[in-house]
Amino acid sequence: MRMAFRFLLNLKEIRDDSKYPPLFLLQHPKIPPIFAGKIYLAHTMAKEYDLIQLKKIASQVRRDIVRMVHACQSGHPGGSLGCTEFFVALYFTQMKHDPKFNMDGKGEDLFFLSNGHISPVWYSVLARAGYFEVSELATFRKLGSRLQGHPATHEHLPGIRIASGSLGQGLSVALGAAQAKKLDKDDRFVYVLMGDGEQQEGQVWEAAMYAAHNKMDNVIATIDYNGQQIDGPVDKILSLLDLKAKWESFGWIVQEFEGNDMQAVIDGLEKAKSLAGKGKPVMNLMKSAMGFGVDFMVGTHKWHGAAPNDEELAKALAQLELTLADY
Amino acid sequence: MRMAFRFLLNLKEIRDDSKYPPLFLLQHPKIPPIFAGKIYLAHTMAKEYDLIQLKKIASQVRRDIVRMVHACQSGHPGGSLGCTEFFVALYFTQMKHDPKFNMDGKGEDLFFLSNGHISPVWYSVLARAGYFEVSELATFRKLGSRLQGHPATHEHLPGIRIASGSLGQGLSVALGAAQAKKLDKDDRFVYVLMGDGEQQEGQVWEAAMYAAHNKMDNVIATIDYNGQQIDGPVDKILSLLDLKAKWESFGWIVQEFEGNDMQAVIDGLEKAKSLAGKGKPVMNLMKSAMGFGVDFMVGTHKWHGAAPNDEELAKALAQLELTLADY
Amino acid sequence: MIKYSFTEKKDTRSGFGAGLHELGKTNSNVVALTADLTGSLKMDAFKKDFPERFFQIGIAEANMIGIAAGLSISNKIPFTGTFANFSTGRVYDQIRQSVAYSGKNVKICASHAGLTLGEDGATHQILEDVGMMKMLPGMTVIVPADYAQTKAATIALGEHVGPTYLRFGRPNWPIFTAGRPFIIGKADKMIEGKDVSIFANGHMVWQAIEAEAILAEKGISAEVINIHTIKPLDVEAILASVQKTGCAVTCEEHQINGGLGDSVAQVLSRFNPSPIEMVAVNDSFGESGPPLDLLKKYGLSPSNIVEAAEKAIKRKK
Amino acid sequence: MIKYSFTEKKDTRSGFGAGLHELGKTNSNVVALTADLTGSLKMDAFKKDFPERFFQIGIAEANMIGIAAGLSISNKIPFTGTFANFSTGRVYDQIRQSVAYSGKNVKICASHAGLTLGEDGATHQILEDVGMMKMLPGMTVIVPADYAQTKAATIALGEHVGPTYLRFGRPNWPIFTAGRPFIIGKADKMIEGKDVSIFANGHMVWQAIEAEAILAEKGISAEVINIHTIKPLDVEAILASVQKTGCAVTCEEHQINGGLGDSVAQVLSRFNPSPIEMVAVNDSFGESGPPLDLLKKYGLSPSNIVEAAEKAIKRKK
Ligand SMILES: Cc1ncc(C[n+]2csc(CCOP(=O)(O)OP(=O)(O)O)c2C)c(N)n1
Ligand SMILES: Cc1ncc(C[n+]2csc(CCOP(=O)(O)OP(=O)(O)O)c2C)c(N)n1
Ligand SMILES: [Mg+2]
Ligand SMILES: [Mg+2]
Repeated sequence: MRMAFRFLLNLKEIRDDSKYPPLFLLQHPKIPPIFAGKIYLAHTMAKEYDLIQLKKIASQVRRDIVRMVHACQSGHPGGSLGCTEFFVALYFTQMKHDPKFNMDGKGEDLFFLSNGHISPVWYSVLARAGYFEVSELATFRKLGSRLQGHPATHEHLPGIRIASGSLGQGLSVALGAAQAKKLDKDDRFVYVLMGDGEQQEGQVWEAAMYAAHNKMDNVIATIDYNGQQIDGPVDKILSLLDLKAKWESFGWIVQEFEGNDMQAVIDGLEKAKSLAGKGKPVMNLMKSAMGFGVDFMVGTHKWHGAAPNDEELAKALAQLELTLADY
Repeated sequence: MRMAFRFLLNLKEIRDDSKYPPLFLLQHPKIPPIFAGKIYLAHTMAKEYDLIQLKKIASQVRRDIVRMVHACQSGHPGGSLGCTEFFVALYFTQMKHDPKFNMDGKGEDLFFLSNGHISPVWYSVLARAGYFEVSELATFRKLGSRLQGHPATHEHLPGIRIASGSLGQGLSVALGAAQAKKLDKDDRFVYVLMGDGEQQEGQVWEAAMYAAHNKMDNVIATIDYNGQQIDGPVDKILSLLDLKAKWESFGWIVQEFEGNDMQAVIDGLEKAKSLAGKGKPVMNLMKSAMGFGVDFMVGTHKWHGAAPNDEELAKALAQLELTLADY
Repeated sequence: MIKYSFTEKKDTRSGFGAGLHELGKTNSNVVALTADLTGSLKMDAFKKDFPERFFQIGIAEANMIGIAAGLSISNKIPFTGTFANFSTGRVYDQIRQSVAYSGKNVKICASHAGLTLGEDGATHQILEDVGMMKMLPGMTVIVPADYAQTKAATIALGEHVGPTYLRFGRPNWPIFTAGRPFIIGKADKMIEGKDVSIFANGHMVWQAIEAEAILAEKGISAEVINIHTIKPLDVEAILASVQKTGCAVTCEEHQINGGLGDSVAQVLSRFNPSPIEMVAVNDSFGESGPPLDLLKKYGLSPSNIVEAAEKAIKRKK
Repeated sequence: MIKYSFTEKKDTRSGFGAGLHELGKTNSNVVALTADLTGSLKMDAFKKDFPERFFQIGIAEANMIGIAAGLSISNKIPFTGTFANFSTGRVYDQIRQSVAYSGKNVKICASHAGLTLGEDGATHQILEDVGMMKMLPGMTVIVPADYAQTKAATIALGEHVGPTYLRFGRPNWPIFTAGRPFIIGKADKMIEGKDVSIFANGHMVWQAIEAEAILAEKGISAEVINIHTIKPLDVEAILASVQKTGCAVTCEEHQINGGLGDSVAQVLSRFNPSPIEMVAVNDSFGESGPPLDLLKKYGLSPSNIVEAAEKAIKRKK
């Protein structure tokens, strides 16, 4: 029971599971009312949040994202905002994972972020899920932080298993982790998220080919299909044409779902699990909108990697309900 | 007139076009009888060889290949033998090209070899087409030679425009050359050959995507679809699954033809030209047999990169008609 | 007193952008390529005015190098632009085979090199690019010091024939070389001195100039030489200076292994063994942070150069 | 008289194959990967006996590095095997981010390094790999001298934790280190001497041993030290030797820039400036030819080492 709380509260005092009785936790004044309902261990928490709760977490994560990027005046809000539902759904309804964090992730579902520039959403969700104090989000991209501009293991931030940022490498890493799970007869899943612009990197297709040939059916990959990359719309920069046909021709099972509709994401991820284990890797084409949730950021590559100024921050926060406490 | 002879004769004395009257050439005792018919300038020679003549050239090229590889006891006979019809057809019936060799190739069709390890077939055809003396084939892979193990410009061998050997790079280079032709309003074609194992390199798919998006319809690519790579059959090592579907999903026009039937290759290359210029790059999937023409080499990856010993050489040569003079 | 003053700071990458635009006007063979980083590389002006000579490759750096090599075959002069990390380590084999070994006239132009790209962190802060590129036979390697010199170097590349690596960066930086001649392969002596030779390049030239002022106050006469071209190295200038001063300090925004320091150490070891102190990143990855804070944390501040100079002088026999 | 004798020649890559097979038996976490070069890397025995721990990646080296990094997360110990060129330059960025910066326990094992791969020519003859790998923070870089040492090094990697680059080659070569202890990071003094220190690694150790015999005949006492580990460098051993001899010769099958020579030059410049002569490929690409002919043509023969030693000695003050 206690672990789930840790996800949401990040109280240093309750890091040690054995020290406090459940009662203390349930009565703790900082537990927000939306979590007064059922609370489950991380390992079994799938679907125990209702939609309203998940949306509230997502709103808070979006607040974290814009505040983090604003605070250091750098970073990538666009893709982060667009992938918020995905991260919240994955960590709060799908994955079996342990915020105490074991690097080897034995018996857990693993997640890899290939498009490492959207680190803000990952950091926020990791913190909100109990991997580290939410207060640490304030250090994002600052000197000496564990929250590097792009995810890194170098500073030992819990939740991160490999560095990313240089695009195109994450799917390969996920395949290696998935191979290890097969070797170890560990039947959990390996999740990986990539960008759509990132599909232009050849290494992605090397990995695609390998996964199909080697029947990596414990891999569930997702593409943030937001149609944007740094220099403009993907279709204008270097079109992916029929991306579904591409992945199918590379031997994957491909499904599409909406990425900024929490229920659609959950359903999509559930569906993905049911498609897995059938001898083929599974690809989710997740249609999202870059910058989703902040009206002046949505749908344009302009906010791929730009930080809001004070005024823009205020405008953004005004659109994002405060649901848990800001860090 | 004289250039065409140079292709076949490689007489140092006739390097300088102006020095000798056509009569001298036509009466020269070394002109083999099979070329006593029509002889045309390189630039206009397309289809002026009849099938029998082309097959005879191919037989001689195959002799060159096994002799070259035998002489230095290294090199790649398998892919070379399998691509002999392709090279002969390309250089003797398709390309507008000048054996005097201008690096920039303005106004000429260009050819790039991405799977550089099959250099023997290219060197033989270049020599037989007049780019350099056939006697120089004897230096293949020997110290100080211009005929490096893998094609190189470093030693200034005529006919070569870029080094290859490290797989996966040739299509990209061809695209650059094709872009230059478009810039220069030069409407000739850029040809490129790749291996099927080579399709596993991600860079190939980067180039594939670029070519379609940028409507590189002056590019005619061919894959030596021989089903073999170093460690075994491609299907066992890392299957390409439906390769046609892959290239189509990447936006290319794809056709297939038999690679060891001279007429089929010529027809296929003619067809490719007719498919070009329509806003899409053209891909030929050329089904060939590794080691074709030598019974004990055919169809196995064992001869991808192995040299015949003396006895094997004799056995091979016994199967390959001597048509032009051996170098 | 700092011997050079500046009235403006600008990013070196903007010098590249301005030089490229200039070249676009004067040389119709110049073409430019980018891998989804037009704005970061300041290639917008070139793109706007010469759209038919601008190639957007998408996020596919390997393909970009190959396309550039192909373009060069027909006498185009391709300038590729992406971050330094993706300009070198990502595509080393492609550069090696299709550009360097093939002797192609491709200009590999690389921004966001070194620690000073700042907040993006270590994945992007390449500190090994110079070391990689200088190992390639026939490759010219240039690390200009400021906006003006980056612009001059870019323009110089229009005439220079052969594969080249041009390295520049992201932060605003003092402009202090304006009006000075820039000659590829010719070291630029910024300050005469007699006690110690300070060899620097890139952003570190300014750091060295600041350090010289501090040393001068301490009564130490330092010679500051801008080794903007790492390859071909101006061996004569290095030997002549150390002949006079008897010791050297090298300063670079690069790993201590493989860069300017090692180039100088090789030259001196082979021709005139002398004490060298190296100001460089000491075999570690960088991290996220503001550029100047990073330079400080990783030992690349003027005070580190001062310390190194004092140490080098002490080590003279 | 040559101080070491040998009864057998074997290729160093076979030492890797034998060591890997050994490890397969003793350590069930050891896994092996190849990119369509099982036979060339001599991984057949491992593949045959431990098929479920052998991963055929196909011709996709970047993917191989990523997969290896992923495997290491669950405490597998991946050994990747392909040619040295495709083990380094082809995948530098992948190694940098997914292995070195991420601190993954991946063993990058590279065959056909250097000129001595012979007939395949310059596209394959990487002479910059050591320079690249030694720039990566946290990377261990090993260049063993013969079959026996390559086998020992491979086995040692089973216990060693952290990213490693192991470089070996193609030709048959004298086996002369059998029975000698191999310790990562610890230089191996092969021959004591007092006039000049010869530091060598890889195939060049044997060349140095041959050179020493010639020097001895000329009355010159050369110390021969096998620097099989380029990183971490055995700085103490280098300094101690040069302290005694007063000058050094470095010998490597590598570009003169970036390799062992530069490592030694850096150490001496920083701690004990001394004359160094470098026997290495002098900033040029290789070419096709028989291994020994190539070593001769490119100045890597025992006679070149002899000359270099004599020159270094003359340069002592
Ligand atoms: C190998 C590599 N090349 C270039 C970059 C620079 N870069 C960072 S994000 C990005 C665009 C990525 O597009 P996409 O994957 O669609 O992500 P989104 O912009 O949608 O977040 C680029 C080019 C990089 N990080 N890595
Ligand atoms: C980047 C790279 N990786 C590996 C190799 C080694 N290699 C040379 S040929 C070859 C197999 C190529 O297969 P394919 O393209 O089908 O050519 P084929 O064997 O049919 O001639 C390999 C792996 C290489 N030359 N380049
Ligand atoms: Mg996108
Ligand atoms: Mg094949």
